[in-house]
Amino acid sequence: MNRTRTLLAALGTLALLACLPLLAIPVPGVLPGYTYEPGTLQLLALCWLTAALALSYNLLFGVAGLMSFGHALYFAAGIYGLAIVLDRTDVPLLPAAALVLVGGVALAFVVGAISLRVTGISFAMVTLAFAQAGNVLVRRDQGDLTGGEEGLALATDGVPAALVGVVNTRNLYWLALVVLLLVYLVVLWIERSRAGHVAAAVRENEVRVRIIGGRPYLTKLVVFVLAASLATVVGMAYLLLQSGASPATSTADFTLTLLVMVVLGGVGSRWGAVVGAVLYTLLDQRLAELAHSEAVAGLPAVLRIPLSEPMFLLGTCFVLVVLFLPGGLAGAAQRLAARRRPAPEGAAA
Amino acid sequence: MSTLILLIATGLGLGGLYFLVASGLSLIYGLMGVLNFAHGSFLTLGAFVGLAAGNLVGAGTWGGLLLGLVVGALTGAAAATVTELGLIRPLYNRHIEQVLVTVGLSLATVALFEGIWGPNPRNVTRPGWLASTTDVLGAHVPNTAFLNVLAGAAVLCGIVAFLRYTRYGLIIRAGVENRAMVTALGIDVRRAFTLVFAVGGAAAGLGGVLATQSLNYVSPHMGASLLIFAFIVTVIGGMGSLTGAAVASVVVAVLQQLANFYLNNTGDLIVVLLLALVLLVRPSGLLGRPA
Amino acid sequence: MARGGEPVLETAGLGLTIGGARILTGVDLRVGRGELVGVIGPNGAGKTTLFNLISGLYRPTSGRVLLDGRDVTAASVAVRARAGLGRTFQTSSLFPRLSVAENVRLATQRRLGGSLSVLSFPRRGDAASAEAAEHLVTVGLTHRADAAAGDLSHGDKRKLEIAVLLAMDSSVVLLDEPMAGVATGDVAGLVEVIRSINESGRTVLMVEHHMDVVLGLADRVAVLHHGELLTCDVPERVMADETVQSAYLGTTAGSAA
Amino acid sequence: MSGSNVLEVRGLSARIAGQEVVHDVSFEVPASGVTAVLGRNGVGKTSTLRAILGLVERSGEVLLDGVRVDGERTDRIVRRGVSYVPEDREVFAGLTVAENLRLAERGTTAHGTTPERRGLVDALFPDLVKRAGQRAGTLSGGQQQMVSLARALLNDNRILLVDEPTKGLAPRIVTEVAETLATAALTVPVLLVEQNLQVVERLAERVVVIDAGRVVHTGPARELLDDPELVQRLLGVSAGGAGDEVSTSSTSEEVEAGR
Repeated sequence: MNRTRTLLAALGTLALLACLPLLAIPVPGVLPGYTYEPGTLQLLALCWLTAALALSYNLLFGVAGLMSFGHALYFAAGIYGLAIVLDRTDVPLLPAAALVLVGGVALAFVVGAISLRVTGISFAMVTLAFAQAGNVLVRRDQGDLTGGEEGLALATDGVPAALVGVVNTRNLYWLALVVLLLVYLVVLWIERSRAGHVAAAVRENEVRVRIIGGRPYLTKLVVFVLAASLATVVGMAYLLLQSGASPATSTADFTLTLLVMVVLGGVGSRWGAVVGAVLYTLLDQRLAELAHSEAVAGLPAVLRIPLSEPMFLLGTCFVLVVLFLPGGLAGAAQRLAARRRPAPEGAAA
Repeated sequence: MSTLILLIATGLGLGGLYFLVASGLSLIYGLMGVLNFAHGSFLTLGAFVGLAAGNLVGAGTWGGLLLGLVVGALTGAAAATVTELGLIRPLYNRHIEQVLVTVGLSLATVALFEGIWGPNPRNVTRPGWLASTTDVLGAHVPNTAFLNVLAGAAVLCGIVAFLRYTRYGLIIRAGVENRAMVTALGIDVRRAFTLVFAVGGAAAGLGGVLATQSLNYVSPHMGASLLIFAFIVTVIGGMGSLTGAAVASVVVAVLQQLANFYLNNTGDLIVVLLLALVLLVRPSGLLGRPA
Repeated sequence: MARGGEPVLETAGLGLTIGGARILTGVDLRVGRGELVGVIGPNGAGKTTLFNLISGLYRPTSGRVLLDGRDVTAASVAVRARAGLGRTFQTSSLFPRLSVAENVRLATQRRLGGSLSVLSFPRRGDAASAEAAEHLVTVGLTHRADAAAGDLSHGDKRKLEIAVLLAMDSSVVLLDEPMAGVATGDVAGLVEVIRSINESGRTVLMVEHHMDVVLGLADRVAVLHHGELLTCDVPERVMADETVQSAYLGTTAGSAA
Repeated sequence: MSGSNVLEVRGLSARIAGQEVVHDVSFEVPASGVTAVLGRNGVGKTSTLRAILGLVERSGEVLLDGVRVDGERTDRIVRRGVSYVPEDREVFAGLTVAENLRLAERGTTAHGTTPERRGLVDALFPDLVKRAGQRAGTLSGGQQQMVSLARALLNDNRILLVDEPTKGLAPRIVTEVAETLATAALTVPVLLVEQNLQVVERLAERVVVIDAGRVVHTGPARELLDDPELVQRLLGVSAGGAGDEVSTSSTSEEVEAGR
């Protein structure tokens, strides 16, 4: 009964989100304009893709307990991989995407196989180092492939016309929504699968998994590669949405912002990751606007400087969540629900 | 031949900088199990404040630099102390959360530094001797390399002496082995934590001012970029091993310089490859205790 | 060997030295198929170390471990587990945030295959779940199947460990102080469970301080002292052995009658 | 509240990793002599000691000389004169013997280190004076236990908490440790966790028996040890003749003769 209700609510929300481009709803203070306007749709689509990426990171960090600081590498691999293939070859979009996905899987396999030789903090640092190497490659622009600091514009020849240009933002919005739904379902699938259960067991007690004859290393590698491939897929959609690649997506800071989103939402919670990512993206956007507003410009330096740096506010906010809101938004919601639940029983008695 | 000497000399200088950052990371990790992501911010803050103090005496003078180094180290120490007391201590023994707050702190502080000092690098004025080179067997070695090696060696000796001959050093060495037992001997081990953070922060602040002299600029991002190499150095040397960090700093930096020159600017990539290789052969690092 | 013929578990000259300290030296132990051997010895004699060496958590610095005649000294923990070696720990070692049923099912699922599959789901009705449910019935934990393992009482955790052990269907079972922390009143029930594990044909090697339990269950008793195996014989003879008496029993509670 | 008790534990519970392992334990330690905590393996004896010191999560009351200390941090409690000799020695392996001892000195505070105490320790452990420069990790188990005991005895304590000091030691060393403890107990009350009943018999006046995290028996040591059936029921060991006049020293002589 309860499950059916949850499912219906989810489907309803999804239908509403899918219809947004056809509706004219203003959400003042949150969205820049009416929901059918390209600017708004672009921002919302960015929210969905970020949420999908955060979900893939949550699979890694929340489910398998692997704190990677290099998840951006596979996202960037998707963006740049597809950008380069479309730029340098005549391969159409879908085969190109398949090719890039294969490349992403291979990259994740090699990096994962090496970094999983260490655990805990060392694993975090090693994944960071590999991602940094990727960042260096992208920025160095060897053989004019990546465009260096300038980034790379999307070569639209191989891309269907329906996915190109501001007029088609609506289609890109739907694409982003589909990607989010797809990633959500895949993540749900993996979590519920046998391998997903073993991964959770490895997170809980690795020695015990070995004692019952399981293989923690392989389990972790499977989850690592799957999470990375999802990031690659999201990256490719991101390229289409932004119609270009920028080196900022390959930085360690980008992975750290993913970490911020997941922790904000609540580690291990799927909807927490989605809400965390959407909230983060919207905040980032709104805070940037606040930074350039006249109200802030008129303030004394002590207030103006912090308020004009969105990342400062987000970082501070994150520190406060870690210190005072264990379990993030999902944890807070759970505690709230737990506090409310006994009340009716008491009333009945 | 002279090229090789130059590369090794500049490598050693860079290694000195890496060690200044890695020593703090390694000490903090060894005693407290905390990976300190905000360590780069201590460095950047030390650099900016140190330079500002030096400029009061006179930009490009030795007196200014000396004051800058002292103030930079003190600033780093102060920032680290505040961080430990305010953010790390309340999360006692919750290592993941401790890493997360330092991540948040690093994101926030870099943004704040950008807000205060602008996002772009600024040139610095160096004392004349530091801006020039010295002839060593035909190689023109930048004088900053000597200063960095000297500072790295001095900090290494200083920390080793501190650990070996002081009571707090004794507490820290014991704490690395068994923290609970140190407490059970009636010692407030948390004071040692704060002290280790302060010492690490001082080394980073010092490294920050020195880095401005080598790079000839100061920027809000210099901490973050040095921090990544310091991480690599810490893993290669063996997490928590000070001598390991020293050896790895030199190896990594020299290799990086050589690869940059002989292998088409691939220094950064070679370093990551070295990291992969070390992990494959010896996952606990060069001088780390085998798990 | 009291039962069976060929040794199913054998250690030859097994030793471990850590930093110059000899934790275990030259242990030659042969356990026959279907036997129940109790390992006794004062605290710190090296009993748990012996278990860690046999199960592969530690690598010996000398000697060999043979399972079913096969040298497994260099084999990983998982390989030994797959070859039929199961164990419990002195203090509970479970997956605390997973449910009781899930703790057991992970072991049956590993054995029945498909553990690393992302394409198949664990379901209530599948073979692994059904078998796991049976084991929970055996140890009497069905009513707690959905509780998180970390929330169980100490006694229930011990029961769960036994259920996991059954789920692994190991032919050789190492029990590390199964009675540790179990209330005196619950000891008898646990003894019966161990007896039934042994009577179902499994070989059992058991470290236990509770002398009555050891004497009541064991076919033979191995005595460890200072990392050395003093003797391994039927209980009556071990109890009568003077060296054993003075070395272990003597310093514990006087002589056994 | 009785003034003759140095330590009182009231309704103490301890949790490890969120799991309660000691439930509502209450007992007193008189101001002199040895009180032994007995019980089978894993029943919570060590956790009880660690809970008194605040090394594990706990609730309930702990009174030292009638003053509640359960709200305080471990190092504060220790500085009030509660020294701890942990199970498995826990010496700092990488530090020298001298450094291990120096670390334990609590200075000239109320319950700190006095020159007399230092002299006493030197007299009690001549072997450690000889080995001052040696790394503690290279010592034998018995020697490490001596370091651990010496660390506790350096200070002017109100009470010693000693956890299984004879664990894994050769019989001759067990005797030595027991004698050292007996000497120490002349000047400071001791709360002793011990499996070796002969050591208990040699040292303890009173016993507290714990089973599954609860106190199941308290009383004079003699009363328990003279009752084989009670020993059997409470401790699960076949105590044929705990009351026989077998002393630790005679046992160790037997072993040595037997080899």
